[in-house]
Amino acid sequence: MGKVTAEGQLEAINYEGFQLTKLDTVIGVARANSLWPLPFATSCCGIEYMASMAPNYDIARFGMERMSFSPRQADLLIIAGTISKKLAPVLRQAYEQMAEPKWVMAVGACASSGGIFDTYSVLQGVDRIIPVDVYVPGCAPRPEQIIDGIMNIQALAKHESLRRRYSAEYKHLLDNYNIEHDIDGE
Amino acid sequence: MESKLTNEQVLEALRAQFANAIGEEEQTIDNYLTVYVDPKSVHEMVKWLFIHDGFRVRFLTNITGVHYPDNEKGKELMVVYHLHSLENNFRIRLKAFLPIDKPEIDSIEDIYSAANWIERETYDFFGIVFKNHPNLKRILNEDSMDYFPMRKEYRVEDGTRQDKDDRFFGR
Amino acid sequence: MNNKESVLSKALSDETMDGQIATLNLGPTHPATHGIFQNVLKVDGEKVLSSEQTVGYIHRAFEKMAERKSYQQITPLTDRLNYCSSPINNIGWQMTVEKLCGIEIPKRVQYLRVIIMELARISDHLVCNSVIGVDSGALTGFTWMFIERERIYDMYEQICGTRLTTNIGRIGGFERDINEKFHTLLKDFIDGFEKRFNEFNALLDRNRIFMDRTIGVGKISAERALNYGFVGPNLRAVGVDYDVRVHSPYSSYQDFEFDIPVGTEGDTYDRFQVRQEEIRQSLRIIKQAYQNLPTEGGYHADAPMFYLPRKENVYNTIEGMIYHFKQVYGEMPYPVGEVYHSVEGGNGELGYYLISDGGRSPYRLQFRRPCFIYYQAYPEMISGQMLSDAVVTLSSLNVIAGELDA
Amino acid sequence: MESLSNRKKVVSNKKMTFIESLYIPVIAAGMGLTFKHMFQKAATYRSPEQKREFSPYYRGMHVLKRDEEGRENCTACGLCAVACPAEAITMVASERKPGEEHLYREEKYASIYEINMLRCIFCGLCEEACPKEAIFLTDRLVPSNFERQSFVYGKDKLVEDMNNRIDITKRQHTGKRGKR
Amino acid sequence: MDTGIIIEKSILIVILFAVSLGAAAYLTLLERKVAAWMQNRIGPDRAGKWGLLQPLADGGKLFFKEDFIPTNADRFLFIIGPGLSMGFALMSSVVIPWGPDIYMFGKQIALQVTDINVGILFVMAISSVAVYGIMIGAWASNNKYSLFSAIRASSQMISYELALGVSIITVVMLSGSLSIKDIVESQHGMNWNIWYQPLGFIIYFVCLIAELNRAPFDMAECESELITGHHTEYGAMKMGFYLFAEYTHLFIGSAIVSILYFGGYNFPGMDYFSGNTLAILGVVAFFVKIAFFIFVIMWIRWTLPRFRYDQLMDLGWKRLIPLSLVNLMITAIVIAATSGWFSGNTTNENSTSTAQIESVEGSSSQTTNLNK
Repeated sequence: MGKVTAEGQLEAINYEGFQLTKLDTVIGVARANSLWPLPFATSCCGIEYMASMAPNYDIARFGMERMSFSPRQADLLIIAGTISKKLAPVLRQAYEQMAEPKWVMAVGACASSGGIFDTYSVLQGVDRIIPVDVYVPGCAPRPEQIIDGIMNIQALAKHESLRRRYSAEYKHLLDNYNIEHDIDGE
Repeated sequence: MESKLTNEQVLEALRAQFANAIGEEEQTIDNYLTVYVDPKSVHEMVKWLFIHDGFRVRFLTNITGVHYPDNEKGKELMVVYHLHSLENNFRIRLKAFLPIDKPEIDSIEDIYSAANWIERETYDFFGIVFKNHPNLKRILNEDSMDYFPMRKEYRVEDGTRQDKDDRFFGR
Repeated sequence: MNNKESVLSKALSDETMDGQIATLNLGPTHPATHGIFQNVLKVDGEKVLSSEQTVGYIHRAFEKMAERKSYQQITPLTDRLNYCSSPINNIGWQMTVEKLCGIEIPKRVQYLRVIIMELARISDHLVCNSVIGVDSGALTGFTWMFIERERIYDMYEQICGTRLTTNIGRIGGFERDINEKFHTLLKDFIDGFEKRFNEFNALLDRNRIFMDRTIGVGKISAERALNYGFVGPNLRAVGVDYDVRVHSPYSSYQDFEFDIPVGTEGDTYDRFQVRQEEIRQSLRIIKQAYQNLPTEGGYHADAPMFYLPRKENVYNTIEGMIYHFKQVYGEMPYPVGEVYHSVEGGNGELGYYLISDGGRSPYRLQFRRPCFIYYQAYPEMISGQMLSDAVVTLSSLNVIAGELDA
Repeated sequence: MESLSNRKKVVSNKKMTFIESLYIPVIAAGMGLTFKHMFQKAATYRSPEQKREFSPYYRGMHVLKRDEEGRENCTACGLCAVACPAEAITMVASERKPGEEHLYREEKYASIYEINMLRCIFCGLCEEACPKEAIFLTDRLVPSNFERQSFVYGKDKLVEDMNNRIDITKRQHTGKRGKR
Repeated sequence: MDTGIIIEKSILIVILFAVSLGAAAYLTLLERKVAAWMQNRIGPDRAGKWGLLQPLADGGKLFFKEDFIPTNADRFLFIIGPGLSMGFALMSSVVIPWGPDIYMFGKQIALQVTDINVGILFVMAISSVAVYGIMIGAWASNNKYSLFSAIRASSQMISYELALGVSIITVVMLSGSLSIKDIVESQHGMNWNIWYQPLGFIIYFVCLIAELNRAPFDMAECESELITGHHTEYGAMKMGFYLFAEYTHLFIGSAIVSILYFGGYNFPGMDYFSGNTLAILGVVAFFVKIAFFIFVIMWIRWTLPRFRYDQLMDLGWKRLIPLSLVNLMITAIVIAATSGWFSGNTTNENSTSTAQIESVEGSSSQTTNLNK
């Protein structure tokens, strides 16, 4: 049901015009305020992510407290913590299972770059396997920094065209990462 | 809490039981009874300590390997066992040298269930083979790894780091 | 790529149903695992028949790295072992090195360390117990207790400057003295914590739903627990009162009055209750240590070889300068030898086995990681129980991925 | 097993009283508690609008200090890079040329000084290692960003701006040193 | 049938539809806010003032999210599952009397779409088929977690339906009618069933929470074990439908419990009003009661841990059903005694009078004692 309507809408507004930009903005704002996260919390940063959910920081204010442990429902993949080479395929699978539109936030040094763990078992940054939208530095980042990252993601979501997933750049990006996509519309 | 046993007491009993298998005692900074033993009798010794009524050494603290690449041949690898008698608050450390070509030692998994993963980890890191272990395969690293990373000749880095700039120090 | 696929198929497929028996993946990313490790459960209906564990998903090669880092640089590494109570790991490591080097620590520093370590223990147990609540469906207590953790974080911040991965203290003491703000925060905490903690306790403690969920769940006998190398609260829950703080006291723990809470059967309820009581005992220790905190003694040992000199000396005296450079480069005369030191970490006996060859970094450093050792008992604990039991048992074991995989 | 320590205290009581076994009284008490909490003040800091107070020793973004006359303190000795466990600091040392005395305090200075903020773990060891009072961690936070390359902070971002000096006097590690 | 009534009912249906959907949407916000307040947080507050636009943002986002059907799923059932859930959730609102009759355009308009004479049976039937939405969707998605959830949901439904039904029977016995309108009318003023049936109310309420799949009985979507249970594989608006259905159920369920035990739109002192004032006040009173029950259910959710699957069954079969049967027996005996069955005076039967109710009141305290 959702599919038909969404696609139909897209078809209907498939010309550049006033309507499109208006709808883009509205939906962008809606998405930005309802980013349901999939917390891929592996280690220390996961605890700081919990702290940012906890009362003192409360990312629920951004409409983000509904966690989606199922990738199908998530909009934002929050990678908090070390990603080892052993875990990399799992992370990639989780990313591929997420439905468009999706964003990725790498929280903390380990996820973003490997941090101090320049070792044989640690992936030197998750951007080796999946595209990352926002990096949050720190080890572990304070909740303030995580919130800062979230606001950056919101900014991305707000200004992203509805049709990002049909754009050539996006396909090119996914191709770079060897991620399969059937986004030409089956 | 004071220990109810002294190092000498236990060492004496061990020597009486395993005359040939017990090597020299080592004085360590932490003052734990540290003896070098014959790898073949480690299993027997651990078992004897376990069932001995006076000592009751029934807690396995740790097993670990150490790699000494510069040692004489046949003694490149070392396995260290830390055992603990909770009742007597007494700790004992057993050390056994193994040759790097054929590092084999009996598993003590049948005495301590805890040894299962610790031995797997030691195998994973050093390639020390624990005979009679029910499931001796890599635990922390990927199964496809083809070397034993904790041996001294391997680097910790895998060289995939790209953002390091050695302009100044040449680390 | 090939190996990746094999892992992938192992980790994520298994979508087979064989007659009555199904396999169910608990992990690697599952809301119940709180960290990354995998349990493949064989289930008959809701009943768990057996389980197969895979760990190592965040293996970071700590021990290999430690062979490359100088002694000071290892402190940040230990932070990331059990990240719920990093100060205990930090201080435990520093005490190991002090034991190696034979450094005498003033009473005041020891007491300060006790305060910090007990705060860390409280914060560790708070996470574990509130997470048992979350996994059994009661989220509210978790959020209340995170406010308390923030108070503890604030105190860490006053000493070391950060919240979670603290890198607190130095070999020989602390990097700076406690300040006024810390005193106020600690006093507030001591005064108010118990009341707020009791509220959390009242939510779960005698609630029949919670008791039904946890009593008799994930049981293990004392004998098996010892055989599996259980330590800490999980061992005490089976009724064995082994506590490193009492058996081989470090940092003046012999000066303080406290009880060792034990359970009876080693089920999830026992583990919960033991941790709850340990939080109270920790608070008791903090009160004693804070009341009797010596005024004399400074915040570090007099060990110019191993403790960085004050900046004035670095700037103005030549030996200060030399010591400073040598220490940063790690060229101090570290004794040759080996030492095993253990502290009572959040999850029990956290041991450091250090072999030094006199060089800049340890020749071999091994961490006895309690989680890693006792987590292997998990399949035995849950076989024959319900799926929901598997989840609460897992959270009551407090398996911290960083400590598990090192 | 007998007691190992004589400090044993059994804490777990699994026997339910009649009242407890009725579910409702304890549940009602718990609900009373949650209801009470509804009227307590929220503990939330509305970050980013509302700033939380940091400790004076907070280990955030680094600064390369200048002295009172605006000269850079750093002498490119490299101790910070050695002390860094993450190997995130890179620098290139240069000789001070005549006429640059107003820019650099010592004869040597770092012509390039980069910190990779994504690698940095903010452990503060560089600050401790610095013998020249040059690098400090501050209570500013490194902002998040979209590109990985943008996290390599060079001197343009690290060196303190004289018009907008950063106060580090509260950090105990600042000592006093002689005039030069 | 004249067209007037069709128009009248159609308008009513549209209003009801809008109200239910709106309520469901804003209940999601309320739930998040209630949780936040209890947890000393603020909750959503950045989408509009106090987060009032949050449901719209969620809806908009879900609507434009990529829709996805897993390759192994049964496509038809996968699509129909959420629809069924949603449809059934909305259906029971038609028999609920939302307020006293209102006078408009010179007509007396009932604030009820239809007054079926077996209305309460209709409600029960609908609420028990509602589980099919969950079951079908969960089965179709071909995911083991979902399947577990389906099994849990359906067996939970079966176990709690019985006690639920039996406790409704006692209410029906008190009012002497299966029509919901009659049940409400029989509780005029403060003459609410709760005074006569406290135990029945507790049983009913517990079962209702179980039927609604709410904590502490949220076995079907218990997050810590089954990720999100039946909608693990659902994304976009399909999952939105499930969420909507859940909250619509919550809304309707609270309406029914206030009808059965708290007098629906009756409120104390209603005799002083009449006509449209009465109607409006009645509607307000009804909605206040609904809001109260919604709040209580949320309050329970954010306080309690959840049951385990087998304990849930135990509670259903071994505690609640016997308890509700005992309650039924006692109520039956008391009604029979007061209406003179045992004295042979059966002619007095047709008066469901205050005298009878008073004596039931007398016995209700005894009833509770017996069952403790």
